[in-house]
Amino acid sequence: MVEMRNITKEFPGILANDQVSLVVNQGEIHALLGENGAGKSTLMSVLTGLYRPDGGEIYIEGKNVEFSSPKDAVNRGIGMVHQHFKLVQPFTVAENIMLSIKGLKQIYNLKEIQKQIIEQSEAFGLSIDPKAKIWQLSVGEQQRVEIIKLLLLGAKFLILDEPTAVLTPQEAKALYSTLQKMAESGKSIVIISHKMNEVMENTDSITVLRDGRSIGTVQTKNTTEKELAKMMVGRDISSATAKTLSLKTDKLMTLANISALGDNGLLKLKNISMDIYKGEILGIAGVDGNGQKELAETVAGLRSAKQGTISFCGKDCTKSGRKKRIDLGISYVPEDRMTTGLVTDLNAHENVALKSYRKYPGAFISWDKVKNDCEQLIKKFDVRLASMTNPVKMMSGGNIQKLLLAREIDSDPKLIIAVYPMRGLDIGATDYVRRLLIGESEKGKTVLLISEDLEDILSMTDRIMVMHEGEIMGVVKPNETSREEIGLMMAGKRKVDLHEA
Amino acid sequence: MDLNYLIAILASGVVAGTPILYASLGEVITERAGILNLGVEGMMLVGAVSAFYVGTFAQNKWLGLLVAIIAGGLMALIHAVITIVFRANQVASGLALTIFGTGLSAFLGRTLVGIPPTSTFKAVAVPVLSQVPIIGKILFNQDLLVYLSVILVIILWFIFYKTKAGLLLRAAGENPSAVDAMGHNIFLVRYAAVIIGGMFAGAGGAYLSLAYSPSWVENMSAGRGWIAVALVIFAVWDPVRALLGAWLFGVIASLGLHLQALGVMIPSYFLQMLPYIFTFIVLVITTRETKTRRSGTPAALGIPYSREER
Amino acid sequence: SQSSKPAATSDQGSSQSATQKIKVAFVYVGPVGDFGYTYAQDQGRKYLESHMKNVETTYVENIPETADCERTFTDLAQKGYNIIFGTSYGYMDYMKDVSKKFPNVVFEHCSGYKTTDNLGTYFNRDYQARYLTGMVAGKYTKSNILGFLAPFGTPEVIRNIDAFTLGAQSVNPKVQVKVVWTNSWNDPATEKTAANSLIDAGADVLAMHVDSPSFAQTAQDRGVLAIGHDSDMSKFAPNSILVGDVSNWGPYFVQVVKDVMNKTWKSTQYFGGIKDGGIIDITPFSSKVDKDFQATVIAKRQDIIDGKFVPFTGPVYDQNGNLKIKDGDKATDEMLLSINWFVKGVVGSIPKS
Amino acid sequence: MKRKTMGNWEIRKTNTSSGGKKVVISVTSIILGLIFAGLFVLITGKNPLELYSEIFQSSVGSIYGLSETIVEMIPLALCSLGVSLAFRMQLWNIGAEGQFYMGAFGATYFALFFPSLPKLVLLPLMLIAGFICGGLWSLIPALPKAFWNVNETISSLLLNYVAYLWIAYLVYGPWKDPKGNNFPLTKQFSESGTIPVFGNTRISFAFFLMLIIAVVLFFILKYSKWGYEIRVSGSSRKAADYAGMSYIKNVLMVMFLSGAISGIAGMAEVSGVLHRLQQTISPGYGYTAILIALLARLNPISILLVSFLMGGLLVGGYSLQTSGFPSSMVSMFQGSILFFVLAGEMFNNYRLVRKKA
Ligand SMILES: Nc1ncnc2c1ncn2[C@@H]1O[C@H](COP(=O)(O)OP(=O)(O)OP(=O)(O)O)[C@@H](O)[C@H]1O
Ligand SMILES: Nc1ncnc2c1ncn2[C@@H]1O[C@H](COP(=O)(O)OP(=O)(O)OP(=O)(O)O)[C@@H](O)[C@H]1O
Ligand SMILES: [Mg+2]
Ligand SMILES: [Mg+2]
Repeated sequence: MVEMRNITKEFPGILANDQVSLVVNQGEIHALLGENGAGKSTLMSVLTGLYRPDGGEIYIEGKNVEFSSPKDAVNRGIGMVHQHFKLVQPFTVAENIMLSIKGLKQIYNLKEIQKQIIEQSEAFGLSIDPKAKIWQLSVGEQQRVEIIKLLLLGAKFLILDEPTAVLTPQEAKALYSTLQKMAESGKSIVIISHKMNEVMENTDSITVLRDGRSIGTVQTKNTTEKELAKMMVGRDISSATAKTLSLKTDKLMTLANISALGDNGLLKLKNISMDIYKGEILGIAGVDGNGQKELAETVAGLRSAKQGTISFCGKDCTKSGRKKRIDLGISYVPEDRMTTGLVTDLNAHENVALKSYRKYPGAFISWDKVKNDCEQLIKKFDVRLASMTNPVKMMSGGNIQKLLLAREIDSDPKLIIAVYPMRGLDIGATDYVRRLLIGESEKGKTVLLISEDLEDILSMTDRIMVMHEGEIMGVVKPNETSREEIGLMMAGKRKVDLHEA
Repeated sequence: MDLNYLIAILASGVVAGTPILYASLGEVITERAGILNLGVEGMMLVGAVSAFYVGTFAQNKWLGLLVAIIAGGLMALIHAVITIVFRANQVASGLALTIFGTGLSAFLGRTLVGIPPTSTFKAVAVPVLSQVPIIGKILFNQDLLVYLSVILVIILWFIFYKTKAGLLLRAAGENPSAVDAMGHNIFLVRYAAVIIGGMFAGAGGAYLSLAYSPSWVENMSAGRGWIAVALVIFAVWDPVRALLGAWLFGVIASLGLHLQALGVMIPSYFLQMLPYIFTFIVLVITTRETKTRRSGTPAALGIPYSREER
Repeated sequence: SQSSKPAATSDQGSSQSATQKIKVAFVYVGPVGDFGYTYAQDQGRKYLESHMKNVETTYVENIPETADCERTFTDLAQKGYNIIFGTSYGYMDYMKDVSKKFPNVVFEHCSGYKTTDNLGTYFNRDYQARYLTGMVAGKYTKSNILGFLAPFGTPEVIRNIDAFTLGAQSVNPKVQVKVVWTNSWNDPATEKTAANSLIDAGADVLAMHVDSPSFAQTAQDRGVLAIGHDSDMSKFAPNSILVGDVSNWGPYFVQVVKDVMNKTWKSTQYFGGIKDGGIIDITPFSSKVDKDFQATVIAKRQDIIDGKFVPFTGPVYDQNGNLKIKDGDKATDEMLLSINWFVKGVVGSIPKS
Repeated sequence: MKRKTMGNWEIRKTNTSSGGKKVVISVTSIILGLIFAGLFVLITGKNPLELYSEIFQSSVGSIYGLSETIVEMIPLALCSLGVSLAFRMQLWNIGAEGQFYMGAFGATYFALFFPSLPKLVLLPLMLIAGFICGGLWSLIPALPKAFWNVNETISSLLLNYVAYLWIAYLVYGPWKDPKGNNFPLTKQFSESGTIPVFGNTRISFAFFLMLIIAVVLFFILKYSKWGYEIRVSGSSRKAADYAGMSYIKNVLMVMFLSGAISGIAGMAEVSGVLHRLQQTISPGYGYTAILIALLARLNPISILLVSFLMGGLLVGGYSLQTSGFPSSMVSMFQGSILFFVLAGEMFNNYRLVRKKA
């Protein structure tokens, strides 16, 4: 139904797509796999008319088409949920969706449209409040809005770029069942994902890209995760590193009765008391938005506690700000890489300096040293980029994350706070980060791992703390608990603390 | 100060605010689409001179107004091409437009100096309404362009928040790539907004030369275009608040002059600082109030849009 | 070194004046399109051009009284202009400096007080006409409140307000003149609001010393009377304008050029009045001014021409009642050119130094 | 197949832009601008070539012209350096004009009231006063910006009018020269209150001040920790907080210094060129400076170059009038050239490529 032939697309310094071909049939769910920076998003952006290819042809239902703008693609029934959502933050859900309603009347009837949205969305099991403002929604909900937009746009051909990277397991599951329904109704779907198990379970066929080239297309039922992994990285991938469990006893950091406000001025952390032990990996589980971000920021020194005390290595540091905490050795990999963790307008070595610039004596920074450090860091952590002088926003999502992690870990911290560190990473990179964090903890570093992926939490941590509505529901050991138990705690059921018990 | 004097201050404040209101509304539209146009002063001047030219020689003020609107739009088109197609720095392009417009208007107006107008907008009392105590004298005993400006505010409010065009416009300034990705021509939206914005500035100029002070003299906008740009921020990009801001500014300016006429012994320089200081203070207060609200500057304001740019 | 080339040309210029064109330049602070002060000066330039053969003129406008004006004067001198008129007081020191560098170029500065061998000053006795138009205003006010729109507190403006007030009081002792400062020479819109403020404060005859006719249009719209200034503004407000003063610089420019051509020009401080060929005068009266009163004013004008009457003849008191000019004394030119006080009857303030 | 009007060509973003290419693009833009502006000249029946040669002759074609171009360049470059610093942090300080006036005000205070101090004492005092007054004036919009995020563009602009009226008040009132026939001018500064000049030109030693500030800024921005903080804070406030930089402190410091440099420009103008305070001391240097900063892409060294060119254009512009071109023509001319230069900027980052088949 949709065919791309020999698509080539070049960006300054990099050939993002090199003669890539792709066929997607009607009614199928087709996965696009590949390492970070392999060119998946680029290929799909060509298909939606956002990027103009330097070569190649696109056929839709056998007809050769040329897209000079997304409008052309939209008219052909192609719609895409982008890796970075294309939503208007201050608008309501309804207003955002109206942007995609075909033949929307000049003077529209908002009530009518809101009703329509509710109807349409429920048909695919995507319930949403049309009056809510986008910025008030969780990422999962925002994604729902994006999908509803495509449906109302009349898209017959849907592209989703890493839709599950930002979803909780439950949400992901719901999404796939929605996609199944759509496929059954005759729509074709291309999904980009790094999560092999999902892909294996939910798709019909798979195309793998590597370094901008297509490695081949396979039927899902005829392949294995291992084979796919090999296609993606060009070599065998060893199975995930196991973590040796150990309960540590040296306290590194203590939070006593900490309360903190969220950005909207509401209480997001309620009287949290916890200890973090030297050398452990402490996992924080919970549904997104239950205070994890605020907890991470409070520990990192970016958010001031409204009440309570914090001590680090036995010294009180409640009042010390971010700079002080950095000096204490607290590294932070924030959820929001693009605007918080990195300065996307600056280039790679300038971003590396974000952590280290203070260490140079006097008023000046030795940029030669910084460049040197950066080069080594890039080598050591296998960050792939077209050029060190390009702004980092031109890098692919996975590599951006790698750079951030590399910088934070390389500063020799005592504590690493990592919020959703594997989000958006390819299997190779995920494995890499996993190893990295486990390795750091084995070297005596402490890791505070915040993740919505229970798989990660269970396999990587020494202890798991579950949060619900700003409170700690309890702390469990990964080998003494089950997904179900954690699931219940995430939903608000308390458990007695295993240290205090 | 008696009540009648107060009413007089308010009534002439409304007139003083009206050219600024037109220009401000235009800039609200332009900036809502994500384009900053600092060329308002230049567009107003070109509007003023063309309105006077045509209005006087054709002896038809409406024709003059129409031509001013077109002229303002054409001026804005220059800015649109430079900032949308060539993605140039919008601040710089706007400044250049002001320089150019100041020159162009003086050039076009060379032969108009000392010519009395033949057709001007004069105060027309609205039947019944103008008899309402206080309000009647302030609002309903003005010229037609004052009434038109109020009607336009209402229309713009409706378009902004109740129509598809308004939706696209607001979205264009917040997240142009969202508009683009949904198959709307984002470039068209931005072009239209910039040009319509220029048309409003042109109308503001026409108000100066055909209604406020019917004549042509060089540089007759005397900085009002800049005030209009400033008031857009004060107005939080909302047409109704633009009206309040422009009138407030007009009233304070009028107050300063009226206090002088009463013989108040404050040096006139300080009285003339009033509208600027007052706008500053109100800006600070309103910003503090709206701090928690998410609505504010259009998120993409001033950023050139390009599809392939990340 | 800079002055060598133009000096040579201007030497030739003056020796072969009969055959070679004499080049005259005018430097204006505002635009010729202001329809006020600069416009009037430029009318004079046009008069000069049309009344004399062998004269080539040029003008430069919008020249700020900053570093830029010195360059403009130098530039003009270097380009071989034989006579350069500078029309704003702020040019004074710059013209003085440049005149020393170009001893063969004649400089004429309007409204200043510094001279050199080749820099003279000129100005007109604007207060004479102001006194006369003040008489008309004083006669036709019913509220006994006159409104005056003033740009800045320069001696010229203050002198005009005072003369206007004295003239008005001469026919109507109860009259008051309210002053509103616009702090701009040329902002017609603000002038309109200022005019409204004066009318709202009870003024029924308006006068001004700014550039545009905006105030007269306002007066007409509001049904009050107005007195013109700088050029004949009656076409802007035929129902309101009673009379006005009008400057006519042309004849003076012609005289300067002739003097230079005849090599009789000398640096002087010219201060011409009504008697000097209309460098300052009043416009024809509107039909609203009754014939008898017209005759009174015209008689006064004749007295001024004949030297029988001098405005600013004592006793003149200032706003606070201090005697400024003793009974029977007459204001000296020096006093008039640097006046910084309002006469009794003016309502308004001048910032004090 | 649907093709765009550009046929087989399209605009493609490139990685970096070489110095040589930049020069070619700038020169081409200026030439196109000149041709376009020439059309207006033709309308008035004059010869555009005459106009071009006039601009060239008067601005750089003689020693005098060159020196005057530099006189014009000093305040432009200083104000531009000031605003560029704030722009680096995305603080849109467009109040340089007012800061210039306030700097002149501070300097004038010492010149008027301590005229007999020795030059080596008085001049530094005036410099510091100009620096502080310009800086404080700029802090007025900076404080609400730092603490409540009040838009600094509008507040700094509004203060320009206030500063102008304040100076008007002083020169018409308290600071008027009592012996000056009541003209709105202050007393002329004493000899020790004036900056020396080069030979018989009007170029004052503030020229060195300009060079020093440009070089210092260049190094601060490029190599210092603070310069780096400014860049980071300008790109993302969140990232600045994340890295432990104090955003508020940086806003205040940057805005202060930004205004202070414009204040120095004001000091240099009254003390080096005008030798007194008067109502109008700037033909809009503070506004032109914004254009220069943007054209120079906020690079202090480029600012010097662009200020020189702009100074030449201004000098040439005044001179055009003395050759009989109306002043309106000059503004149109400057506007046109700017349009083309701005549009041409794009080609620094993009190139025209033939599409592959
Ligand atoms: N707009 C752009 N400008 C410049 N370079 C780009 C742009 N978009 C993508 N690239 C580069 O092209 C390459 C492919 O990027 P793309 O985003 O398609 O990768 P991806 O396969 O989607 O990776 P990820 O899994 O990390 O999202 C990367 O090296 C990226 O840096
Ligand atoms: N990526 C881009 N960045 C900036 N400008 C662009 C880009 N793509 C196109 N333009 C320009 O924007 C304008 C509109 O673009 P668009 O591609 O939507 O036009 P179109 O296809 O002719 O319009 P329509 O699809 O409505 O018929 C054109 O002038 C085009 O040159
Ligand atoms: Mg991608
Ligand atoms: Mg199109």
